[in-house]
Amino acid sequence: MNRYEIRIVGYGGQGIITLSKMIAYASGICEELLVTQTEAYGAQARGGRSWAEVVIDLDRESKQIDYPKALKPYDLLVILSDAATKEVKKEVIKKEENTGLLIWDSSTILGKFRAASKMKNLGLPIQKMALEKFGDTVYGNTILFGIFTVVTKIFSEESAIETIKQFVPSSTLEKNIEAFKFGKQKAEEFLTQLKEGMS
Amino acid sequence: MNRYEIRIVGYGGQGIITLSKMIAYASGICEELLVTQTEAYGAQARGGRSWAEVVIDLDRESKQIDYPKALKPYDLLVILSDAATKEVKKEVIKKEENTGLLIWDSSTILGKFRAASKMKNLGLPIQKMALEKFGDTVYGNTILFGIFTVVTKIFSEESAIETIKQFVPSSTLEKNIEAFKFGKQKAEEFLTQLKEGMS
Amino acid sequence: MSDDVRYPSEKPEHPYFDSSFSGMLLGTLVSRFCGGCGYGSIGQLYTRVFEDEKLDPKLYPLVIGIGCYSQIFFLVHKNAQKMLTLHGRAPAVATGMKMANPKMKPIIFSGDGDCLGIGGNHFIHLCRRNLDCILFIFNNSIYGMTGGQAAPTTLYGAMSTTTPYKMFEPRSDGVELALAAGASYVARTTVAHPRTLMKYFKKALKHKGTSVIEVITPCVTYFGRKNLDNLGSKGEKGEIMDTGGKMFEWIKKNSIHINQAKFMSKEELFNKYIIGEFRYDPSKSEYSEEYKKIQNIAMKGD
Amino acid sequence: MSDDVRYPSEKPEHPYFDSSFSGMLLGTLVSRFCGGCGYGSIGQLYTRVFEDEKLDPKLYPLVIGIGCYSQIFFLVHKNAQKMLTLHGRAPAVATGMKMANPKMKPIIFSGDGDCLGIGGNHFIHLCRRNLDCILFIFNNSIYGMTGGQAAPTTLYGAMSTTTPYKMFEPRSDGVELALAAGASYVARTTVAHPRTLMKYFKKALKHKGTSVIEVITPCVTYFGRKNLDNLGSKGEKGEIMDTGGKMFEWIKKNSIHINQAKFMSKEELFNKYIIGEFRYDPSKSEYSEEYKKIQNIAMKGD
Amino acid sequence: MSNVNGKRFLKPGKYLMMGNVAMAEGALSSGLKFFGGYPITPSTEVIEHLAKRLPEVGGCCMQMEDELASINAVMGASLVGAKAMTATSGPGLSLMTETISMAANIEIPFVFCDVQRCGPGTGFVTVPHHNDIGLTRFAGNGEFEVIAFAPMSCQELFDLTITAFNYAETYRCPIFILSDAYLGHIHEVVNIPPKEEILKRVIDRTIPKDTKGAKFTYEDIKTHKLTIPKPYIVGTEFCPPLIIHLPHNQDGILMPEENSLRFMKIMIDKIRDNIDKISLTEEYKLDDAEIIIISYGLPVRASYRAVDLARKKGIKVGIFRLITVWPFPKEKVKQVVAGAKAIIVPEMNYTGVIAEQVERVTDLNIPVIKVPKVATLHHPDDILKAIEEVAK
Amino acid sequence: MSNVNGKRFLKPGKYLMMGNVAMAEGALSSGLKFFGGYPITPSTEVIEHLAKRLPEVGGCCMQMEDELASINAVMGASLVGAKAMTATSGPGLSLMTETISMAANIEIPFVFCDVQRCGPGTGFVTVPHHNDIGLTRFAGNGEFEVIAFAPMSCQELFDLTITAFNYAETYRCPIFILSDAYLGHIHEVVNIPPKEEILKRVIDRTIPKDTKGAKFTYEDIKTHKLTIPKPYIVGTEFCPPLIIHLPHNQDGILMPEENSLRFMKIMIDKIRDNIDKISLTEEYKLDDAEIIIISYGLPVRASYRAVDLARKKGIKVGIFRLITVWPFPKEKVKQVVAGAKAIIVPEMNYTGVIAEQVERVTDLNIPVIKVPKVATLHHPDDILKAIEEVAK
Amino acid sequence: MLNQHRCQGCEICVSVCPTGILEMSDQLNMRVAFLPKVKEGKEKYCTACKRCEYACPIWAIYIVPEIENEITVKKEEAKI
Amino acid sequence: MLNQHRCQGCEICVSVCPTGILEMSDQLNMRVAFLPKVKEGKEKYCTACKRCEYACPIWAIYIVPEIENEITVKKEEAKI
Ligand SMILES: Cc1ncc(C[n+]2csc(CCOP(=O)(O)OP(=O)(O)O)c2C)c(N)n1
Ligand SMILES: Cc1ncc(C[n+]2csc(CCOP(=O)(O)OP(=O)(O)O)c2C)c(N)n1
Ligand code: SF4
Ligand code: SF4
Ligand code: SF4
Ligand code: SF4
Repeated sequence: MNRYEIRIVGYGGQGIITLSKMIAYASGICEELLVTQTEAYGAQARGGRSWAEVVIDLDRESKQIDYPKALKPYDLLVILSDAATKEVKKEVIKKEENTGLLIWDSSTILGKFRAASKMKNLGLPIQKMALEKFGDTVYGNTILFGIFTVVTKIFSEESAIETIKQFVPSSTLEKNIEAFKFGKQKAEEFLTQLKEGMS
Repeated sequence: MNRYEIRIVGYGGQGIITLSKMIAYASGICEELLVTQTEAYGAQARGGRSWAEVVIDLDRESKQIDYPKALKPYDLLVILSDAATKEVKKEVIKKEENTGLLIWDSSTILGKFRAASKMKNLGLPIQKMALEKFGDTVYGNTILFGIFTVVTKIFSEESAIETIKQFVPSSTLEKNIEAFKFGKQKAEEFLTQLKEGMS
Repeated sequence: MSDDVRYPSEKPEHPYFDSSFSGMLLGTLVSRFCGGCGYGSIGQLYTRVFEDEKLDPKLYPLVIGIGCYSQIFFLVHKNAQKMLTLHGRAPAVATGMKMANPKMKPIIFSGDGDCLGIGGNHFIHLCRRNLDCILFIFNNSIYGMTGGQAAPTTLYGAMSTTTPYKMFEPRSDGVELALAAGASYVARTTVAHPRTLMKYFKKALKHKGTSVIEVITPCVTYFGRKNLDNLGSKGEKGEIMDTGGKMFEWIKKNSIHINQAKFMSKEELFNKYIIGEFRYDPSKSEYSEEYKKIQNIAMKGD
Repeated sequence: MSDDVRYPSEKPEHPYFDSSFSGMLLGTLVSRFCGGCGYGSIGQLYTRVFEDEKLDPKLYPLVIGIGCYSQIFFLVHKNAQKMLTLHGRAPAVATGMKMANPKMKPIIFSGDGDCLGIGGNHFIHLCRRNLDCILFIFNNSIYGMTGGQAAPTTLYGAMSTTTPYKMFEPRSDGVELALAAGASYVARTTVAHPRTLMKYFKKALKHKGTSVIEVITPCVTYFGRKNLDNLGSKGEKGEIMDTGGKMFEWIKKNSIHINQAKFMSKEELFNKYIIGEFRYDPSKSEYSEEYKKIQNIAMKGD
Repeated sequence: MSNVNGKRFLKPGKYLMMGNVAMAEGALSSGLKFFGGYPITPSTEVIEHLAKRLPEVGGCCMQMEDELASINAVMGASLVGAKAMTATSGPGLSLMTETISMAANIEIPFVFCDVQRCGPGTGFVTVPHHNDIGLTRFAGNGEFEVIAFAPMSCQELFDLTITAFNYAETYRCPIFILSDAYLGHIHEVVNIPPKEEILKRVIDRTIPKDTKGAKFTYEDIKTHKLTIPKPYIVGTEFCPPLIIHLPHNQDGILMPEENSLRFMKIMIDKIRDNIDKISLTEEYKLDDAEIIIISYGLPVRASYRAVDLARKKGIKVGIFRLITVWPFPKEKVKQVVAGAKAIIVPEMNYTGVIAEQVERVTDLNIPVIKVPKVATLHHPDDILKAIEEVAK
Repeated sequence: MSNVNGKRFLKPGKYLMMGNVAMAEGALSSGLKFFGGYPITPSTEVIEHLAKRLPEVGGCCMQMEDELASINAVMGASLVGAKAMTATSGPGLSLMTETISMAANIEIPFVFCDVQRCGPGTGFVTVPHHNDIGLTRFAGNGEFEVIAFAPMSCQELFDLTITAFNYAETYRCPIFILSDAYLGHIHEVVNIPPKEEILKRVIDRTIPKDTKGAKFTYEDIKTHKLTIPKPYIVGTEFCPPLIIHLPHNQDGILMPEENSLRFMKIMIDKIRDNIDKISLTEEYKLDDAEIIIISYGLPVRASYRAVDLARKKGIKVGIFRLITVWPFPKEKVKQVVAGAKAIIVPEMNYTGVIAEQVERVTDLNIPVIKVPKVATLHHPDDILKAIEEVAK
Repeated sequence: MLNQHRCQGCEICVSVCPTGILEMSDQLNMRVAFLPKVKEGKEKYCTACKRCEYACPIWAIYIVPEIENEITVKKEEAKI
Repeated sequence: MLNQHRCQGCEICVSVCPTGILEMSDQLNMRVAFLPKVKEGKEKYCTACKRCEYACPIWAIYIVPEIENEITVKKEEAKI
């Protein structure tokens, strides 16, 4: 058993749930890994606080994922709203070399995000970029999905594209692929940066 | 504790329930004895098989009657319908000297009533007499009540009259008292007969 | 139950008796109804129509609510597949039956308490859907089974064990509610009009949609014996209704045909039963047929 | 609930805002309704009337059913004594309140699902008794709270999560049922007619008996966004109703005043809302007053 | 509510009363002002009696359209300060469970008479069967504790109904009186004490003089101490601004989800912590008993007789009677059964719901013997046989 | 009924499925033909999914006017031979209990999905709380036994729903699937086997070829042997002349009152006698375990992790999992706990309904420790803490 | 034709008969119910409308087909 | 007067205004909702009928009593 723990926090309507399901689909269906996705169910429609978690078992030998919720410390924490910054503390993110990452949206999180500075983190104005580049904040998801694909390498790019096809209406597929690529690019930039910073 | 066990069996509508309540009232309220009355509840209105039981504790020191149903062998068994004759067996009636009596209605019980012959018993065409003498079978109750008063001597005649006043509409009071007296008379005849038979 | 007396039967037997359940079961009749109760007549008429129309028992399940009339199972046709449901829930059970096997046309027996008291919600939704079935409401103006409490239909001024100071609540009108809810065939008659009852029943058998037939029927024991027959018309001197015959008379007197009622004032109609056919709309679409269309759409795709 | 964001408020404040419960409780508004939901308007108007009429909160308890509108407790007058009941049971709770303390006049908030779905039986019996109270039915043509399933009022042809092949069942009409059941004041209006709504409300406050006011109100999230505004009139090209504004427009367009409706055919009125006052009968005797008479008789004797 | 009409109390003295009537009169003596019900055999005499009697005391007896309406009306009446009650049988109880659960949540006091009949389904309506024991304990979705009494005579039906109303005011949880078709229709002499004596026993519905800063319900926000204040009354100053059946604090304001467990504990511990006060029991010849009968309701009366008969035969047997069936007095029973040779649990059902509770506190090597009986009373001989069996 | 439409089965393979959907698909695979329901969070996705799917297989999904109508329609559908199901949450279950009791009486097969949420009352609708455990066992007036499963993953929701339908056909008693707000909304990969494999597992609704002298229900009149024949179908020859929910013999004819106890025994013993077949359990590292965790549903998953962590620390702890919660496998558990040092029962409720059952079969000197949790999942650390506590 | 053992003495047949030829007798059957009878000499007025047959709740009274224009009420003594 | 922080951008006020002087702007508030505004230069047509005030579900828009013939929409930048 080799659990990979992901938590995404923000507001209902930001697409958190979809993002988490896409991650689960790509890992569980395309890559045939064990996976569980759970969510703050009920909060979506009326825009309250929302979260989603995905646990992926990277160990192909396992039979089932024991505990279905993500366990602290997380491998990946995504923070998309100001209110959620409260839960970011040093201890909640893994510190091993190849894992433990915070991704946050600098377009909805205002002010200095102190906690972030203490860990490996990627802050991008995701929703703003989505609105500006693609005309709608929903593309923020796909951008994040692109980032995720590159950063974690849990599933292949093909699996990712396959997943996008499953989740978005065919009319917006092209734009979504673009957003995905944009995310990938941002992630690669970040990885390079990270490597440089480390070396 | 000195239980006196009474069971009355017949059809719904014959007034069994009222009779049992009158006995309970006279003993429990007028004579302040412990008493429980139970009945085949539910069968009254639509004329099915019906029964009522009264347990009187003749011991004035007792605090409560333990088991509320009449226990075999009975002190007094009243049988008013043909179908009920089935339950009359030798064992069900007490054999002590001053107790153990079967009363049955020879106007509704047809044919030879063999079981009866084996015990102290009083067979009278009660309903027929009631209909003929007082114009309605309901007076059968009061006749039986009169018989009961005399035979058992559990409550005084005043208590019995008091009880009748409680239970019958004032318009028929007089007729009921008459029926009561008629019953008393029949019972006295029977007692004399019994004494004679015994001596 | 075990020791009801069996009565010898005589020959020639009543022409429909042997078709009844108790005719088959016991060879002789054990009616669990009081003398003078109208439910006997209804059971008898049901058996008659069932036999005359040669209804296929597999297609006309009889769904019975809880009330005195539940015991009608002894009197109805021996072949009818009959089931007792819970108090008030018969329309819902019938709905499940119909939708799981749309070839069926359930026939529901329900009392005024069963249908308009506890079962009111299922009743109006059955009517709304216009599900193909026949619902009989037996209105005896009282709760018979439990010993004579007021029903939502109890007439103004009537005595019952729960209205010891006389009934003062306005009554429910099953026909009005069925109309408002959307049933497509709605009629009211009485047991004192047995031919009409059979006519309406036969018409409902042919109708596609929810048929609601309210039947006014006497409860001698808990309504008749406790009430005078001037209930409906004050001023008159009343007589106690302690036999089925008297109650039949009263029902006939207290029922006014819809055509006549049209010319009468609200006051004149107070506490009366309006009888007749109130709606017959064969054009209204029936639920299970509409659902069939959806199934066809759904099954086609992919 | 704990981490709703609080919005700064501005001065001068909305003239009625401080009278509301959330105004009192939080100093700033937390509406739990979606943007464009009509329930906000209703809560606001209620507070306005409550304040303007200087209603004594001790005499007008607010009995709220279960549905999206339950959250209206944040918006109604801070002094109102408000209680949430179970889904569908508010009329019964109000009945108990009224009869145990007849000085009260309960005000009931119920949804179309709450009142005409699960609560149908209590609804018709409340109307039958003509108990002095006011019942608002909020008809948004959908089950909002549980995420957009069909309601008994859902219009023909509408999409909902439980009618993926479009709604095909005939709808329930709260007004018709209230009339058949016997309510003495029955009216229907919409949130798009706020002045009428207040007028009816004030009239009901003065009326002795059961007042039923159905209010057509938009659910943007689960009805509007999933449906086109040509629902009511086929043939026309439809536009999706994804804002409160569009739904207000649609409601206005889809509502026909009773006086006008009289001259229209059944087909023309199909899927439309008829608005106006349907019955106003102050002469019908009220339940608790009738019961008072019984108490007087009973208390006198002996 | 202080309208204590002269007719509220029967004249002191002895009455021959049906069980259902005794229960109704007990309620009237307690100050009952509202009854909401729907006829159902074998409870019907309760509503019939109160239809006559309640208007006499200025109260209201309503026959509602169904059981759901009944229990909700009772809740409404209690909310505005009336002592309120309903009576039904198993099928009605089944229908009412959702509302009972809600009433438990908002701590509305009322008394629930369950005159049990033989199920499942509609069942045999006129025969007794203690088959709602399990259902009364789990009477609805969610977790809460209930109090249930099992009287065994008409006098107790009268007296325990008064106790039930007092407990309702005090503990504000569902209070059941578990009667049955037999007990409800037995006629016995009931001794009605003088008005003054009854009034001394009755806890009235009043509101505190000073309603400012009043605590309405549950634990104290600050001290976290569990207190059960007087029930609030809608239509008075002593009422929270919002009454909501979600986990909530003592002002009716919602508690966050995280606190749900704390809320459950409050609902349950307010009863469990007071179990010594709540649990009424009776002991009969227990001192030297080796065989112990544990029972409740009518089977206890048959047990008395069986014990007397067995004692005559030299068998050391005694009775531990549960007058309060729920909450089950775990610790007390544990003490009672410790070291016994055998436990006999006559119940008027086949499942043995209380027998299971007894098993929890009984050593595995002590046999717990059920004596089931359904539709009819236990005969003393049934129990005697069981006693003799284990005495061998 | 043999209308096995092509759409009944999903193509074999892996799907990312929500728990509620997995349950619905399991039902379709079993041959579900009728669903009657009323929306209620957190079960609503079941009716929503089936509203789309059932017409595709020629079945019917009806949104009824309330829960009472739903369960009664389900019963009606099952009576005419359709595999039928409903899904709801605690408040709906409460309302349905009367009908469940009736269905138990006339032995109508159907499956009941209870997606539990946090009560009492309306409660917190979106959080899990295993608070219907007690209510499902006593789900209505009268005595009868139920079967209840507690799945813990989406795959199990699919598989156990098939098992549930099979048990419904076989044992003809109320069959519950106890899901919860969390499990119902989790997304996991569900492996759908090929149609042929599923069909092999499914017990169909058929009637005997020769319906003459058929036995419809209950024990054999003559031999008194307890048999559970195939369910009868209204609208076929294989149907008793009268269906009545009173104690009745195998032809639907009423039994006299005196036989009520025999009837109760039949209702209960048909399950208890088959408990070894009915009771599904799972053991994890029990062989050398001194501390035993007994649990069901989602807390088992946290327990796995806790056990693995504890084992690393050298603590000998194992898990006995109840997949079938009711009937409680008394004898099996008795064997499992015998000689243990301590029992830990993590439950998603405060009452500890299963803990009470465990206490019945555990020696008084072995501690039975509850680990209650409400509204949210147990964290493995909660259980680990309890383990370490007793291991000390 | 009257099955007198079954008759409950409810008077319904009397009340529904359009010709008014039925009346209650003072004969009792073993159910303790009075039986209906055709008024002395009025047998011939029976129109065989079958109203009494339709209305009798207990299958006790019915028109005998062979002699359709006559209602036969058996006069045997009730065996009380 | 508009409490812009509270506004949910539902367009209801726009739809109810009988004079049609309101329209949705492209300003966003911190709820990510677009705010309504009075059409350029149309302020004077407001009749203070209060329809928008009655209809606004969230107490966001209201007529300021002192200047009853004018609707003031604060133009401060939304603080996103
Ligand atoms: C849930 C439930 N509540 C109450 C009852 C008791 N009950 C049985 S029949 C009945 C009333 C029947 O009245 P109605 O339907 O008018 O039929 P009637 O007996 O008058 O023929 C009642 C209240 C029951 N069986 N189940
Ligand atoms: C007994 C019960 N069944 C179902 C539910 C779930 N439920 C809550 S609100 C609701 C529907 C509400 O619809 P409506 O009354 O139209 O109000 P809206 O949400 O549309 O405002 C339902 C089904 C419940 N709370 N209780
Ligand atoms: S009580 Fe009334 S309804 Fe019931 S059988 Fe007797 S007469 Fe008929
Ligand atoms: S879901 Fe619909 S009814 Fe509920 S708050 Fe949103 S818009 Fe209003
Ligand atoms: S109708 Fe039938 S039962 Fe009634 S009196 Fe006539 S023959 Fe007898
Ligand atoms: S009505 Fe209110 S909330 Fe809606 S857009 Fe206008 S100001 Fe904003």
